[in-house]
Amino acid sequence: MRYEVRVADHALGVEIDTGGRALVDGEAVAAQLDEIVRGRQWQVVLEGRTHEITLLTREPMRLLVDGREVDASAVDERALAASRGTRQHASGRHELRAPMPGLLRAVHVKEGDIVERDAPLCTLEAMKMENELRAPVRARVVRLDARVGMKVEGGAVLAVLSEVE
Amino acid sequence: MRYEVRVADHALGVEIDTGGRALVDGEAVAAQLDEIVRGRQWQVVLEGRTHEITLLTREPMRLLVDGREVDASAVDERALAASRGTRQHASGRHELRAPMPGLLRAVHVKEGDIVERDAPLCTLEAMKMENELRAPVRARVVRLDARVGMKVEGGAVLAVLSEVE
Amino acid sequence: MTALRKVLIANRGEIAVRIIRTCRDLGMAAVAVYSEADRDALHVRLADEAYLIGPAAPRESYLAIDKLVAVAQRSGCDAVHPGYGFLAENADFASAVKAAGLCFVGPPAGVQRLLGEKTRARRLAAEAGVAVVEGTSEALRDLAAARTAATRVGYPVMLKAAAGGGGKGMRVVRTAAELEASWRVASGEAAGAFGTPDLFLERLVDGARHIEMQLIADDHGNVVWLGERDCSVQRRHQKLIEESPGPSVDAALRARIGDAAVRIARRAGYRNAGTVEFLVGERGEVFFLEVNTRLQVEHPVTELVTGLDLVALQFRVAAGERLPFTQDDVIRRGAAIELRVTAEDAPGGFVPASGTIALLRLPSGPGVRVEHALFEGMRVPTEYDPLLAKIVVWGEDRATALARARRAVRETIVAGLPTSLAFHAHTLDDPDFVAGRYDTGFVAAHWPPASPAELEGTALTAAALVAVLATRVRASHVANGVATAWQRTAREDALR
Amino acid sequence: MTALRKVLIANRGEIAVRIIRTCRDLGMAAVAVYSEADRDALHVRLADEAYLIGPAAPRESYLAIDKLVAVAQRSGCDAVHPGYGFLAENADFASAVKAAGLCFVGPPAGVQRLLGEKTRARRLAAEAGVAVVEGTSEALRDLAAARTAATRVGYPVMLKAAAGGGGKGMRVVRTAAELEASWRVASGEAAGAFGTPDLFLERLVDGARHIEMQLIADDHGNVVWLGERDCSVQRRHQKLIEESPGPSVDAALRARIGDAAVRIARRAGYRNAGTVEFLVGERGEVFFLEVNTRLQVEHPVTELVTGLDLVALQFRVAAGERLPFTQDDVIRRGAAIELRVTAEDAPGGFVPASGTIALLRLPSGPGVRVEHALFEGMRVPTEYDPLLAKIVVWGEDRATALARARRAVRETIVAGLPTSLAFHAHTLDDPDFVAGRYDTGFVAAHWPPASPAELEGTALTAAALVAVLATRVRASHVANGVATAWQRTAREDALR
Repeated sequence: MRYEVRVADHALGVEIDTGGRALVDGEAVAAQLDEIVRGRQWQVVLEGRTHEITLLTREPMRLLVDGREVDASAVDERALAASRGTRQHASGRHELRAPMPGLLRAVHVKEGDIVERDAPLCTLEAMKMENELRAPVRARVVRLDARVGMKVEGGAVLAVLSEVE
Repeated sequence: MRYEVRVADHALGVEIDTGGRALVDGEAVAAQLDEIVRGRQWQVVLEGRTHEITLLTREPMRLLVDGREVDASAVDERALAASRGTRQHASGRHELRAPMPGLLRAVHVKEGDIVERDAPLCTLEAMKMENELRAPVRARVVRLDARVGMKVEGGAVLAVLSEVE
Repeated sequence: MTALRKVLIANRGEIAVRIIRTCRDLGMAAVAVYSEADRDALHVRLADEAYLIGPAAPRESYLAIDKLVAVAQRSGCDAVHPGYGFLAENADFASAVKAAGLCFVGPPAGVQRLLGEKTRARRLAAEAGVAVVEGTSEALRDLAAARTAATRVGYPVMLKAAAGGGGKGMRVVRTAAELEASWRVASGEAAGAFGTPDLFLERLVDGARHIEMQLIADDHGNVVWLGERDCSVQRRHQKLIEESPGPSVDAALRARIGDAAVRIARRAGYRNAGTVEFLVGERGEVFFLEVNTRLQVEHPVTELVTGLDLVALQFRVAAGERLPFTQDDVIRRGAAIELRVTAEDAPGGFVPASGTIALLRLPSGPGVRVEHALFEGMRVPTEYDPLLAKIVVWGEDRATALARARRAVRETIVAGLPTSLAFHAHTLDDPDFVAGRYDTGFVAAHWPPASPAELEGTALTAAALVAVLATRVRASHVANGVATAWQRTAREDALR
Repeated sequence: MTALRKVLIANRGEIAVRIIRTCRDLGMAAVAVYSEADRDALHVRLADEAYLIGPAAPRESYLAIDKLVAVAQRSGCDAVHPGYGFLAENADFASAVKAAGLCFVGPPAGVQRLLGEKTRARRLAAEAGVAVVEGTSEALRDLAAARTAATRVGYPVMLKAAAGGGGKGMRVVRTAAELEASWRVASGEAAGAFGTPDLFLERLVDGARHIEMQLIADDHGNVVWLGERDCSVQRRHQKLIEESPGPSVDAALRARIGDAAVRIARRAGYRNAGTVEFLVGERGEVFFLEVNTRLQVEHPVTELVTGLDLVALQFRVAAGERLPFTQDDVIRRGAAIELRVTAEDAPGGFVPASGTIALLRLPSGPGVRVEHALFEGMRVPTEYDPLLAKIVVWGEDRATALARARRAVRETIVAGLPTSLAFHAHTLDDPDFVAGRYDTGFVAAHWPPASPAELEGTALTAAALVAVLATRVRASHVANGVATAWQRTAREDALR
């Protein structure tokens, strides 16, 4: 099985053959790999160098590698093939999600509005602080689920934007 | 279900009725009981007093209660009924078990010997130290499984003693 | 060891645990309170007694004065320690505690009222001969009054909550155009945090350092300053790193600030531990900011440099004891730095985060102290302050303290939610920070970094392998939370 | 910061982690070695590089000089730190390291040889004008020679390994009848631990305190004493608690012992860190015992009192630097106490135990430092020293240090195997220990306690409830150990 892996700014191809051998960008790697905490922390010894790697968060994936935080992702080729279609289809479509649970203190837009990049869309209060959620790109608000006073879960979709040039 | 419970020097009767209520020595107790770590650590709030209780070791059971180590045991009435027979039968019978894995450096007795209380029976080497295993009571060595040079697991039976007056 | 026997701790989290520790050291019983969100909290388990005081919402639990006083009386306490935040600077709480015949471990209500009104505090400082930043000496009536005042002192200006503190209800206003929007947000925050929307404004001092002086005062007229802390590394006016001595502070400046702080404290009739905050300009001009009439989050920095236990001193002077030392007895040695580990996604711009602590490893070894209330399986509540832990290091000099701070961060693992740790790892290697060249603009200018953390050869390969494994494992179940143990037990019995 | 760039740490466990920390602080790369029993060990994960050197048995791994030197060369190290135990006092190792062109972080082989022979060390001390306990100045030829010598000095006597140290191969012999059996056991242990069965004997000094003096010496003739540690709380000649200052040591005695230690060190041409052990009798008589030519387990006690990093100083002087201070510059402040948490069943009479760390909570807060290499899921190997962790506390005075030690023990949880913690909890409340009235007979006289720990009302009820629950839960699986992740992955792929 092949995986397209991204670690920080790097893209790597990882292949695991039926013998359980791992190849990175085509090169077989002889790593001593120990799982220290099931599904959470691993130790990798490679060419004598030892690396302690902890899964900090799963979605999005963030790893702690010897004390350095890096974003990462790994998609196997089948999932990749499957997802490409939807990606195409979804190109230019953006969902605004609540980064954490909280209370919607203000909504600054309405459906149909065209908003500039970084324009504040709504204000979410969590942990005694107000957080402005902004537009990732210049876009039209095609759907708005956010209502003032609404208590939202982390990850809840607050609005759907459609990118406009 | 009733349990005969021993905590340090105290014997208590604990009963759990079908409603899930707990009675200690016949008195219903209204405790807030939270399991902090599954099967390992609990928090009990009782009459405002809060107690953090950790299962240190299972066999024999040792609990850490607010920083105090105490030996404990709990046997439900059926197990009790079952075991009583064997206890009767086994009265005066003692098994000498290895307290930890190690190497038997010396065996000081042979089968049939009568040994005094605290007499050294064999020497187990573990963690770079020699540990004399001694007779719990004055007894006859009815069976001897210990052999010099033997590597033994923790808990392995090394000898069976029969108490003699 | 003090006249006090039993203390109610009207707080939660790491500061509640911190206070419980000193209670034990002084032989006092510690009584904890907790909201429904904190049933399993560490401060509940480490206390001698604990009482549920209501739902997660602070107003119904940690801010409910009546409930707290009732618990203190019912449990037979003779003192109440408010910690920081929540009711720590609420004069009504201090009076309610006193009225109930209990000892309040902090300054008297009168002093809190006087200094809690930021505009009155500014006037008092001026009377004590301490410079204040040009601004309004009264709360602003309305937006129009704000416009006039802002035009008078000149932009950029800083809007501040008149009843405020702790960075809430504060907004920088760089142009007249921004004033109205900022006014709305700031007064909204002020109303939410302090119950009154009143604001005042000051000229913004750019390129200034936020330097504060720790004080301790007894009931016998003794006021001693213990040393400064540079708290300029802030985002959204929230401190991230504090250190002592301040890299820019020499003995002369330290004495000047200490002296100014003592003058203000004496004029206010101050008691117990407190902190006077100053702005220090590029050319060493010192301006009074405000007085924090409570224990500070960053008090361990001063404890490591002086060898003192500030919480123990709070209890002693609250019990009426004299300070066990004079100004000249205070010994300061080496350098200390505190790193605040918060439940905020630093790479994502410090967006507050929530989650469950899935894996926890805290640093230890020479010169490292950690204050926290964390445990694996703990759900971090969203209702409260995002502070997770404080990593505080000491070294014989600043370079050693910095090296130890780097080492401590390298050892620390808090998995399960985003944190501020990446910011600390980055900042401890930042040339400006290492050189001590920073002011209150530091975070804005240095974070997020231009390029993400780099991985060299084998680390990159190893990370790629783990990324593949990590996508394949299900979220590992974390045992935690309220047990239905009895119900389970009963059900199992029925089946036997 | 030193001339050294990369260090091989020829050890494991907490001391390997301790040394890695100072390597980081000094900007040196740390290379770890590990046996098959330590694949997942913390020192492997915290190091920059790690190399497998053989099976669990020390002789084939941590005692294999050739393997260690080979790894040091292959990985491009310029120095080797031996830690304590294993090869730390093995002169052949020191020479092998030097012969390989590497810097040995410790005294030169010649000094180790001289002081490693306990009888020669006794003669050297005598020449330096320091009293030694009456005994044999040479190793004993045989049992007969032992009989003669014992009769001469008079029973009770102490049998000691001539090549020994660290309490191994030591036996108290109270009567002539016991001599033969003790001779057999002691020489057996000596052969096992040091490769030679040679023994010598001394008169047993009853009611004496074990007091040692920490030294540091550079290559430029500077030798400085840093302060004493009272290590009288021992069982089987293994230390359990160490503290500084010694409760029975006044400034005059401290200076006398420090001076004696320096004289011995100068005469031996000593270099690097070392400790001179003394017996101090009830009337203050001081007898030389031996010199430990290495870092001690209990070195953090001196670090907390002096504010120094002894491991950093070891590296600096090993690199040829001058000591950065003179005798008069050394500042000692407050009191420090170390508690050794070992994998031994204290209630069961300190029987060595083994197991897996099922739950771990280490203490923190004011004045508390912990040195350890533990993590949940760790299997404690039976092949090595039973030391699990060192809880070291500091306070401005001994009473404060004691209070903090009690608090730290109260917070500590090491579940999954029996430990020595119950002993510490008991001892910290023992009136004699609290009063500082103890000698090397303390443990035998005070442990196990007459009555077990008592639980009052609600604690007893709560414990009973939990006892019932605990009997019903299965041993919770602890994720740990070598993963077969790739095989699993491959198998799953095949099924898709």
